[in-house]
Amino acid sequence: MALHATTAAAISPANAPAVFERDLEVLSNEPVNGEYMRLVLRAPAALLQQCRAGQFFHLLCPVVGGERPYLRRPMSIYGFYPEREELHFLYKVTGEGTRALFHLGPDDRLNVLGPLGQGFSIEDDWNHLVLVARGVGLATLAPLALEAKRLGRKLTAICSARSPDVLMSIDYFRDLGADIVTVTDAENTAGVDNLERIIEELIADKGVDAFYTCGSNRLLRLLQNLGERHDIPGEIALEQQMACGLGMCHCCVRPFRKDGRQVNLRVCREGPVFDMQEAMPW
Amino acid sequence: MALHATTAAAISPANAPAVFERDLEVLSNEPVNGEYMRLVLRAPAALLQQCRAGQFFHLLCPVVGGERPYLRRPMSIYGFYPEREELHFLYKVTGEGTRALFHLGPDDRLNVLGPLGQGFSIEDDWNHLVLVARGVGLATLAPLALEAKRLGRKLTAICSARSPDVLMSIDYFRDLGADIVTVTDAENTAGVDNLERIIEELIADKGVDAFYTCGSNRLLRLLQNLGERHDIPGEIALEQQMACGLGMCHCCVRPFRKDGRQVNLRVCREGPVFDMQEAMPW
Amino acid sequence: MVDLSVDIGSLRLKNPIMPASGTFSEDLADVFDLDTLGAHVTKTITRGWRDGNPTPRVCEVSGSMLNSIGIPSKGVGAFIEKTIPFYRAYKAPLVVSISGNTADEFAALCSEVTVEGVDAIEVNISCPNIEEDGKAFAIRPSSTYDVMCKLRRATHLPLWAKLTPNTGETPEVARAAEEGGADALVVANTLLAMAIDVRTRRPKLGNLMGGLSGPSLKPIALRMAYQCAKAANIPVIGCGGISNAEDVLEFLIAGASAVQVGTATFINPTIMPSIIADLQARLESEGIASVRDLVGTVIDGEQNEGVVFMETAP
Amino acid sequence: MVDLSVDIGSLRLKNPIMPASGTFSEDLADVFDLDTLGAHVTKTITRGWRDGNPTPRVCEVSGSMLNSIGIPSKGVGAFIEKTIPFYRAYKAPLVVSISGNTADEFAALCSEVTVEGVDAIEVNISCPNIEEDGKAFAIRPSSTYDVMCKLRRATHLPLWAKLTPNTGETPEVARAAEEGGADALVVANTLLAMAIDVRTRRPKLGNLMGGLSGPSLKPIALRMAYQCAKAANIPVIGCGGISNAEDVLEFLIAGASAVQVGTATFINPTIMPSIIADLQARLESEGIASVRDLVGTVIDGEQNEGVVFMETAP
Ligand SMILES: Cc1cc2nc3c(=O)[nH]c(=O)nc-3n(C[C@H](O)[C@H](O)[C@H](O)COP(=O)(O)OP(=O)(O)OC[C@H]3O[C@@H](n4cnc5c(N)ncnc54)[C@H](O)[C@@H]3O)c2cc1C
Ligand SMILES: Cc1cc2nc3c(=O)[nH]c(=O)nc-3n(C[C@H](O)[C@H](O)[C@H](O)COP(=O)(O)OP(=O)(O)OC[C@H]3O[C@@H](n4cnc5c(N)ncnc54)[C@H](O)[C@@H]3O)c2cc1C
Ligand SMILES: Cc1cc2nc3c(=O)[nH]c(=O)nc-3n(C[C@H](O)[C@H](O)[C@H](O)COP(=O)(O)O)c2cc1C
Ligand SMILES: Cc1cc2nc3c(=O)[nH]c(=O)nc-3n(C[C@H](O)[C@H](O)[C@H](O)COP(=O)(O)O)c2cc1C
Ligand code: FES
Ligand code: FES
Repeated sequence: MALHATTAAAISPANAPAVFERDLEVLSNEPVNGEYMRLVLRAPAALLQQCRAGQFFHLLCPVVGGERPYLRRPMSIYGFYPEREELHFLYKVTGEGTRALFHLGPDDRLNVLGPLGQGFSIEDDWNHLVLVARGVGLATLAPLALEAKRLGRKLTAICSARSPDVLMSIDYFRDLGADIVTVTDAENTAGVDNLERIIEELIADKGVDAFYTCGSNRLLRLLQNLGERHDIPGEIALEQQMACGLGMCHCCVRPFRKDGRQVNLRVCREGPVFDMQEAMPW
Repeated sequence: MALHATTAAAISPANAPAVFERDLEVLSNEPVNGEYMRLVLRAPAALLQQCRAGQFFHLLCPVVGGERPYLRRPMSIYGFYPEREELHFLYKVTGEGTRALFHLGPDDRLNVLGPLGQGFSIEDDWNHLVLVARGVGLATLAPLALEAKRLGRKLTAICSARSPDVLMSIDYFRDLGADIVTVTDAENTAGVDNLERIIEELIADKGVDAFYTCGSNRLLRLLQNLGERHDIPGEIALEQQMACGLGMCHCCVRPFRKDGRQVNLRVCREGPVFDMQEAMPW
Repeated sequence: MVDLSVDIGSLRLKNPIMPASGTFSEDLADVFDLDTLGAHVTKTITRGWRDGNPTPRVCEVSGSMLNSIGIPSKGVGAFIEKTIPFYRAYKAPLVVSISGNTADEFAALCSEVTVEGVDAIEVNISCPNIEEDGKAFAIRPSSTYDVMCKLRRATHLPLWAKLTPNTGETPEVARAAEEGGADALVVANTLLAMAIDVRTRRPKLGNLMGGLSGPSLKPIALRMAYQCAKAANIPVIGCGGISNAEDVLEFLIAGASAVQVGTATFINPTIMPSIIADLQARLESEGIASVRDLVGTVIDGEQNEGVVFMETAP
Repeated sequence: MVDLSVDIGSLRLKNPIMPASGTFSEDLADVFDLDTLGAHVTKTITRGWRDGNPTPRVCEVSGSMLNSIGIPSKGVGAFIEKTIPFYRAYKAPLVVSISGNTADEFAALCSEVTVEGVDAIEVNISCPNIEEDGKAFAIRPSSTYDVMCKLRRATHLPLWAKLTPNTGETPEVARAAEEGGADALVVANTLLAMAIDVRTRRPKLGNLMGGLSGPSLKPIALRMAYQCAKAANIPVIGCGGISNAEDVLEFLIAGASAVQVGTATFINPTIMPSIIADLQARLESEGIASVRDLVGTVIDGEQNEGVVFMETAP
């Protein structure tokens, strides 16, 4: 931590950074259901005002409880509330870094770097937004509802999960006035065919101006097809192993189709949100 | 810690170890004066019964508070009380490992390896023992008083320090019925000449059967001279960087005079207590 | 007031801290003022376009990392058009890192990047020489000497030779680079390593093997910096695992005139300005007037390198 | 019941875990029953008496260590008289590690330790060859081949060649060792490194430089074990930074038939029996019948070694 002490001094005010590297105070870190944790940090309003839905922070997970993560871990912004000075993350405990995060509690501090990357875009004439999310993908898509509400757009959230009891963020979406459709494996409603039927109905009934999704190959293919069929644009948030998170190391690339060619783009810099039609199933 | 789980099973009872590798519970870890800490661990009586004054334990200092010690750290036994199931260490916070120790508190556990090395010997006909100790050397020499008391020998402890307020273990020695002589730099009594005078008087008045000291070149030379002059045997506890602590790696050697030749002996195995006349000032 | 400036041959740097190639780009300007740095060192480029290696391109190994990025490159044209102009806005010298698969291609690129705005060329001779069984130029003294001679003829700019730790002949390679015309040695690049995911039984890197960087590399790079400073008469720039001002001091004392910071920037993107501030504070508090007073001050009792190496081998 | 036994040439070990030379001795019998181990490997000895290096002989570097012990040795006489008989009480095979400053001295020692009670000879060819500029035999394929031929003629016992990481030619050295007559390869010894105390400006080791061992070495040793298993047709014994059962699996999957545990024993002296128990439990829970079923199962898509190395160089 001593290493960070001089940082502020070294950055001249004339070149104020667009990206913050900061120790933030942990306000809470609590389970959302059996698999996910919500981490709430206190953050300065100036930082939160720069955040956009779909962007992420690069977290310096602590060395604690036998865990010794080294690289930072990327985490989508789950919520940002300049008025309450709160920055939220929703994470799944999977390996060393997230296990270390799990140990954080009030009074601890966490070093974050961000906001990073390109967030979702909501064009001026996009009035009905549809997001399709599953699992931890909700963390990434949830703040889109926040943004839609701020911009006065209509949002339908199709939330998918293994079973009704692990469906997350329903209240989050409801509070923001979104329409909610839930589908689960347990009820046999989460299949691609049923999703296609549901979305076709949405398009027919209310019209859809844009799709948003993240992470799943199955959903990507479905929405790419629907988008092409009905000429509806869309965006997808993607993941890749990261080191710098800033665009310097070129480790986080993924292939995209652009102007008939296949090009590598950096998830941390050109992404994590990409044009849905340019994304390539993997 | 999971790594240690299977250890007990792997050691067949037929080959019961002489050396224990164990997680022990911390009972307390408190400052003795501005510079030293006393660490008290709960230890099984079977382990404590194997301990001898002058032996040491090899401590696996925790990774905590930004400290990441890797190798174990050797620490003399400061006290061992089978009846109370307590093992005591007295340490000075100097670097990464001891800074990590400093973080320990009740309910924490510390992995220890020991007892290790050769302790002090008290021959049957040694009735008046004289120890000369300074600073953290007291940690090593203190349990000699314990042993002397158990064996019913007379002990004079000459305790040296910078100033009277950092004199340590006086009560420890007093409780064990030792005679105490204190000398300090502040009072100008800790010089070699004064020590020589004090010890010469002790020899003249009461007779001295053995000297014990540790760590200081100045004291070693003085006691070697006095020992030679009056044909009084002595022992010295020495320090050296260690890796294994068990005699395997040969990193902890020091030179000694033995039968007219200079030989390297391992502090962890042939020591840390050595014949005073064989030791070489460094 | 402490003087942090150092000279690398004819080039004066206002402080000895610069980024390591491949761990720095224009993007870092989002985080702090890049003119804080002693110099700017760009990611290695090749003449033509290259895609780079399959993903995953990084993984973590105890307290350090492996990478196999594979030098994706937009080619020299795009570099001259877009990258070099970006750095015009800064006063810090611009060091351009290049590499090539053959000595001739390498030399051609070297002359192509000898343009206005470039202050020195770092030649990444840790890259493979396809004319010689695919081993990096800097693994052997002979191939090091040959490529350096060609590169020397290709430019009038200062040439910094970046050495590889994948060799048993560091002092010999250092001398060969100097004899071939290097103006400075950058010591060192990453060390070839590997990690396997035991659940999937797949290598953790898409490319099977990759280069180790970060704290694990430090004692190896420090040894090399020391060996190079003893073996050669040109400045040495230390690189490998440097993460704080203390590490910088260690390299300076060992004989390096400046250092590059790589992986540490991934962990803490403001680490370079922090190190510069810490270094200044540290020298001030110890009453050291100039960072140059530290260079090569290791108390090594003039030990004979050959003997030391012999006795060191376990 | 899981079968942990492995074959190293003609030698069957009841499990693949053995100590690394120099990190083990009779003294460990104070801590656990040494017959738990797959084999016993003694500290390298030389023919004559040697004092070893000045102290300090060890120091810590981030999460790992450096040593320069310098092979103190009582000589072969004392070894045969005292050390070999100690191990008679155990069933585990005894592997004796030897080294020499010239190939002939080395070979002479090799035949001297070819005695009753010794099951294999580990030849520490990572030690310097004073006839060839003091570089370790195993830095170059040619000196590796020459010394192995002489050693081969000196004994009928299995010969394990212990390789050094201080080379850019691991696959070539592995092949040279095999051609010279090695029955197995031990991969690898420590990597030459250095650390300086910035306060005193003295090297942290009395001998200036020393060998890096422990977790930092693991990804390097793993890469070498993989390269050797691909390059040679004799069993590979992995060594470097192994501290738990997962690390063992990583080496086995990479192609090692057995492993040696070194520095980890200093941190946790009961680590070898723990690893054996964990390995057994792990294989049982995954339904793997024999540890041999894991060896070399890395899914590497038959990548061409040359290409991989090229693309890996940064
Ligand atoms: C832009 C972005 C946003 C993300 N948002 C979220 C989120 O909001 N909530 C959430 O739970 N997870 C999110 N992830 C995934 C999250 O980064 C990983 O789950 C996390 O890094 C795993 O770290 P670990 O140490 O626990 O796991 P380990 O498997 O031990 O990680 C080992 C290494 O692999 C990397 N890694 C592992 N999984 C992923 C992954 N899926 N994507 C990228 N790198 C990975 C880690 O960063 C680490 O370097 C996001 C990933 C990206 C790229
Ligand atoms: C047999 C023996 C008994 C000891 N008993 C005590 C005691 O009772 N109380 C006490 O305060 N100290 C004692 N010491 C010294 C104690 O081991 C060191 O102070 C301690 O290891 C310092 O570790 P560190 O990480 O805090 O310091 P650092 O300086 O960061 O240690 C770096 C490395 O050097 C080693 N080292 C540093 N100083 C010494 C030293 N004096 N001796 C051996 N290794 C050293 C450390 O073990 C570590 O590996 C004893 C040493 C020995 C050999
Ligand atoms: C992601 C990554 C990419 C790198 N790319 C290059 C490169 O293009 N050219 C080069 O000479 N070195 C490259 N390196 C090596 C670094 O410049 C540096 O030599 C090495 O990482 C050791 O320093 P460090 O431990 O401070 O990172 C790269 C290192 C990393 C981690
Ligand atoms: C203190 C010490 C002494 C060593 N002595 C020898 C030796 O005498 N002969 C040898 O071949 N290797 C020796 N080694 C190297 C080890 O056998 C092993 O190859 C190396 O430490 C890597 O394994 P590790 O990371 O598990 O320790 C020694 C290593 C250490 C740490
Ligand atoms: S993580 Fe470094 S470029 Fe994206
Ligand atoms: S510390 Fe290993 S022999 Fe003494």
